[in-house]
Amino acid sequence: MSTDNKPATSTAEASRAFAVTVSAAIFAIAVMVGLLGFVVMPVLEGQTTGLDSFTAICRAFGIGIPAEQNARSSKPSAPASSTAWDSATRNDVRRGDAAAGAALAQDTCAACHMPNGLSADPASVPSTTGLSARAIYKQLHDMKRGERVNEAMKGMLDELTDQNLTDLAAYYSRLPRRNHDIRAYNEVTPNAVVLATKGDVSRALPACEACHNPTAGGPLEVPALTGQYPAYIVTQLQAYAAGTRKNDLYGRMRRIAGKLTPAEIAAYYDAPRP
Amino acid sequence: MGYVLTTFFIMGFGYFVAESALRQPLPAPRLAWLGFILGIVGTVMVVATVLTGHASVMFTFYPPLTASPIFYLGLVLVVVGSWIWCVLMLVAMMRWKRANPGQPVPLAMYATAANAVLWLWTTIGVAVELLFVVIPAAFGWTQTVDVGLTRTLFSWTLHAIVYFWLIPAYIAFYTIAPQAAGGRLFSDLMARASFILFLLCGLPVGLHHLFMDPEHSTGFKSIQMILTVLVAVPTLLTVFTVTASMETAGRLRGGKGLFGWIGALPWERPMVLATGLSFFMLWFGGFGGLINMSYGMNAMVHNTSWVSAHFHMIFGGSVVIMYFAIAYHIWPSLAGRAAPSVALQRIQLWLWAVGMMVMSMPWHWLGLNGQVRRVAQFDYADPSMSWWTPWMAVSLAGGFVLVVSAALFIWNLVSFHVERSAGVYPAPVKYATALHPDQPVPAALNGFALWNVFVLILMAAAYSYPIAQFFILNPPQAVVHRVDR
Amino acid sequence: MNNPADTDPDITDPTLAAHLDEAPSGAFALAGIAVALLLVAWAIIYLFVFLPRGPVG
Amino acid sequence: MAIDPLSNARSERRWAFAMVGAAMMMLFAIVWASLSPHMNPPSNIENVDPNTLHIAGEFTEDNLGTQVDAKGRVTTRIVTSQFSFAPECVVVPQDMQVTFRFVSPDVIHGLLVVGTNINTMVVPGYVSQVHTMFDKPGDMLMPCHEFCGLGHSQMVAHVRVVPIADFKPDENGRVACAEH
Repeated sequence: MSTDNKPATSTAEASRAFAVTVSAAIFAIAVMVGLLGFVVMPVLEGQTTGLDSFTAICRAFGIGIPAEQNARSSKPSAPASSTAWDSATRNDVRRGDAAAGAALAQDTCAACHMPNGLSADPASVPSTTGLSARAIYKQLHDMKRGERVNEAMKGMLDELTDQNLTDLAAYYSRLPRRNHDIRAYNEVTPNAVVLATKGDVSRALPACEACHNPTAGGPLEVPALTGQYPAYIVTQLQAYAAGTRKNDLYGRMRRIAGKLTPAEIAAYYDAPRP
Repeated sequence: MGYVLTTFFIMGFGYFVAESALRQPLPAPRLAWLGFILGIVGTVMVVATVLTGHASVMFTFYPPLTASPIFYLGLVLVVVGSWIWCVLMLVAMMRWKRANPGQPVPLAMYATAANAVLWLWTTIGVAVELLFVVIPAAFGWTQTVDVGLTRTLFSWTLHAIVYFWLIPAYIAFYTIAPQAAGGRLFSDLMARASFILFLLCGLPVGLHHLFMDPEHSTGFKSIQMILTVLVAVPTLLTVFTVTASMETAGRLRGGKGLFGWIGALPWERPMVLATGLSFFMLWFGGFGGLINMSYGMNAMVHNTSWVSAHFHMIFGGSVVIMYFAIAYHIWPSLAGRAAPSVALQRIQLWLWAVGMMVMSMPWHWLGLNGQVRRVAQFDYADPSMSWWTPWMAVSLAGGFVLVVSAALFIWNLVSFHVERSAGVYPAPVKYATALHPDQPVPAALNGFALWNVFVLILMAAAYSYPIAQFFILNPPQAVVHRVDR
Repeated sequence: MNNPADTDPDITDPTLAAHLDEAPSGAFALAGIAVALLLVAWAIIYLFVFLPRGPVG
Repeated sequence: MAIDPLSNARSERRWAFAMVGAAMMMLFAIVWASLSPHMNPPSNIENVDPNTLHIAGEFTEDNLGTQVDAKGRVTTRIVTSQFSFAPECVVVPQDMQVTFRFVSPDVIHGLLVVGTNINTMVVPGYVSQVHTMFDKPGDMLMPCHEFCGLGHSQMVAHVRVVPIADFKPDENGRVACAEH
C-alpha cells in the first residue's frame, strides 16, 4: 500500500478528488447553516411573534428594525442636569482659553476662590484646584442653569457666556493641586477610610476613590476630591442626602449620600494619597 | 497571564518542533531571538502599566475604558513577536517540503504550521481593534469609540485565540503521547483532519462570546452558534483517535479485554499521566463549553463563574498540564541531561490536576446560581449569597494547591541544572509513528492553500456584515474614559 | 511519512497484528461512554435548569 | 501486511458519524428551545445616543422604573452607569409579560437576574431589551456582571416580583419599590 507503487498521476488525481469532495461538503454545510440561521429560524420565530417573513429575515440580518416599536414614555421631565457630553460640548471644553479664563477669574472669582483657587471659607467655598476642566465646566453650567442651586454663584454666572465658562474651566483645571497632609485632619476614622477605599457591597456603596481618585476612570464629569476641603465635602454630602443638591446624573450621588449615616458623612473622605 | 504564558510557550515549543521533527536547523535564528526580545519588552511594558495602576482595563480592554498607550503598545509588541514566529514556522515547513518533494510533512510540524496559520488569522481582529480604534483613543487622537465595533473585532480574536493555546496540547496528544506510551498513532490522516477542522471552525465562531450583546442580530448569532457546534467535532474526533492510539500502546504492553489496556499503560511516565489527567479535565471543560455555546443556554451562565470554571478546566487544566508534560519531555534534550526525579514530576502533575479540579468545580455551581465573575467582593451577609462562603473556601484551597504545584514545576526544571545526579545524556525526542505509516496523504492535507481559501470564505460569511453594519448604521459612539489620569 | 529515526524497530507489523485484533474496541467503549455521559450531563442542565428558568429574548 | 490498512479508517469514519450525530441532536434541542418556548439571546439592534440619554426622551430620570402603558403592557426601564443601577430596585408583576429596557450613558455594563435566564450586556449606544415572565414572587439579585471600572463589585440592584394582586400602578401607570 505504499505510494511508490502507484503512478504519480493517480495520487495527484486522488488528491484533487479529495479537495473537490471537501469543497462540496463545506459549501453544502455553509448553505444549510445560512438557510437555518437566516430563513428557517427567523421565519418560524417571527410567525409566533406576529412578524411577517420579510421583516423576520431582515431582522435576522440585523438590518435595523427593532423587535417591536415600544410605547415610548411621553412624560416630559426636566433633566437633573442639562450638561451633556456631546461632541460640541466636549470640543468647547477642550478648546477653552486659559489666558482669557485667568483674566476673568481675577475680576470675577478671586474674591471668594482666591487667585490660587484655595478659598478662605472651606465649608462653603470649595478648593477649585486639581479638578478637570470637565468637572468645573459641568458645575458652572449647572449653576448657571439653576440645576444646581447656589444663589451667590448664580448671580455671578448670569453675567457670563458659555465661552466664559469653558475659559474658566481651562484656567482652573491648570492650577496646581492643593498639597496637604492627611494626618492634619483628626476626623478621619478607620471606617471612613474603608468606605473611601473599598466601599460597602452590602449597601451597594462603591468606594469613593473608584470615581474620585484622579486616576480612577470614572464618569467624565467626576471631580477629583483628593485635594478638596473636608468641610466642603461634608456639606455637599449632606446636601445630596437631603436632596437639596440634585444635579448628579441619574441620582448617583443622591443614592450614595442617602445610604450613608450622618456619622459617616461627618467622617469625611480625604484620600491618603498625594 | 493568558497571553504571555501561552505565547512564549508556543513560540518555544514551535522552534523545538521545527528543529527536532524536521531534523533541519531553524531558518534565521536571529529573527527568532528578535521575536523573543520584542515579546519580553512588550510584556515588561504591559506588566509595568498594570502594576502601577495605569491600565485597570483587564485583558479584554473594555473600551471605552482606556488605559495608558504604553499598555496597548506592549501588547502589540508581544503580538508582533509572535508573528515573526509564525513566519519562521511556515518558512521552515516550506524549506522542508522543497527538500523532500512529494513527502508528507511530519505531523508535529504540520500541526505547528496549522497553528501559525490560525494565529495569523486570529490576530487580525485584535490588531485592527488596537491599531485603528483603541490606540488612537489612548493617545487622545480620537475622543470616541464605537463600542459595538471594538467588541466585534475582539470577538474575532477571542475564540480562535484559545485554539491557538490548545493546539500544542493536541500536538502532544497526537505525536508525543502515543510514542511515550509505547504505542502508535492510530491515524495520521485523522489527526491532520482535526487540525484543519480547528483552523476552519475555530475562526468564524467568535460571535458566540457576544450572544448576550445588543449590537448583533439573531441571524449571525445563530449561524455562528451552528459553526460552534461543529467546532466540538475535532475535539470529539481527537478523543477517539488519541484513546485508540493509547489503546494500541496498552495492548502492545499486554493489556487484554475491553478495558484491560488502560491498566497496562505506563502511567509512571509523566507524558502518559498528563495525557490521562488532561482528558479527565477535558471532559469537564468540554461540558462547560457545550453549555456556553448553546445559544439561549448561554443566558444562564454568561459572565458568571461558570465561564471561569470552563476555561480554567479546559485551558488551565487540560492544556497547561500538557505544557508541563511537554516541558518535562523536551527538557532532557535541551539540557543534555536526564530528569533527576520523575517522581517529583508526577507529584507536580497530580497536584495541578487536583488543585484545578478543587478550585474550578465549585465555580460551575456558583455560576449557575448567579455568582458573577470579575468581582472583587461579594456581600456574604446577603442570604442569597451566604451559602457561597464554604464553596469559596474550597476553591481557595484548590488555588493554594495550584501555587504549590507551580512552584514544584519550576523546581523540577531547575533541578535538571543543579543536581549532580542527573547525568546520562538522553536520547533525542521521538515522535509517534502512525499505525499505517505508508497511508498516502492527500496534497490538501499536506499544505494550507485550499484551507486558507475556505477560511476566507467562512470568515467573510460570518463576519462581513456584522462588521460592516457599524459603518452602514453608524451607531452613536461612546466617549473615551481614561483610567490613567 | 515519519522520520525513520522516530520508528521503534521493536514494533513490527506482525507484532501489531498479534496484539491489535481487538483494537479499537476499547477506545470505542471508553470514548463512547465519556461522550454519552457528556450528552447526558448536557441534557440534565438543558431539561432541569435551562427550560424551567423560562422564556427570554 | 498482516493488518487491514483500512480498518482504522473505517473505525474513524464510524466514530465521526456518531459524533456529528451527537452534535446535531444538541443543535436540534437548541433550535427547538429558541422557536417554541422562545429562549433566545437578546438581539434587538436599537440605537440610542449615550451622551444625551438624560436630557430628553425615554430614559430621563423621572421615566425610569416600571410603568404600565395604556394597553396594559409592562415596561421596566433601567439605566446602568458607573457604578450603580437607576433605580436600584424595580417592581414587576408575577406571571405577566415584562419588557426590560436597559441603557448605559458611559461604559459597558452587563447584568443578570439570579435564578432566571435574564442576562444581557448593556453597551453604550444601544438599548438592550429583554422580554420575560417571572413565575415566582420574591426579591431577586441583579448584579452588574461586566467589568465597568473600579466600583464594579459594588454595583448591585434588585428585581422585586410581586403577585398580580399586589401590583398596583399609580395614576401614571408607575410602580416603584417601597422604601426598605
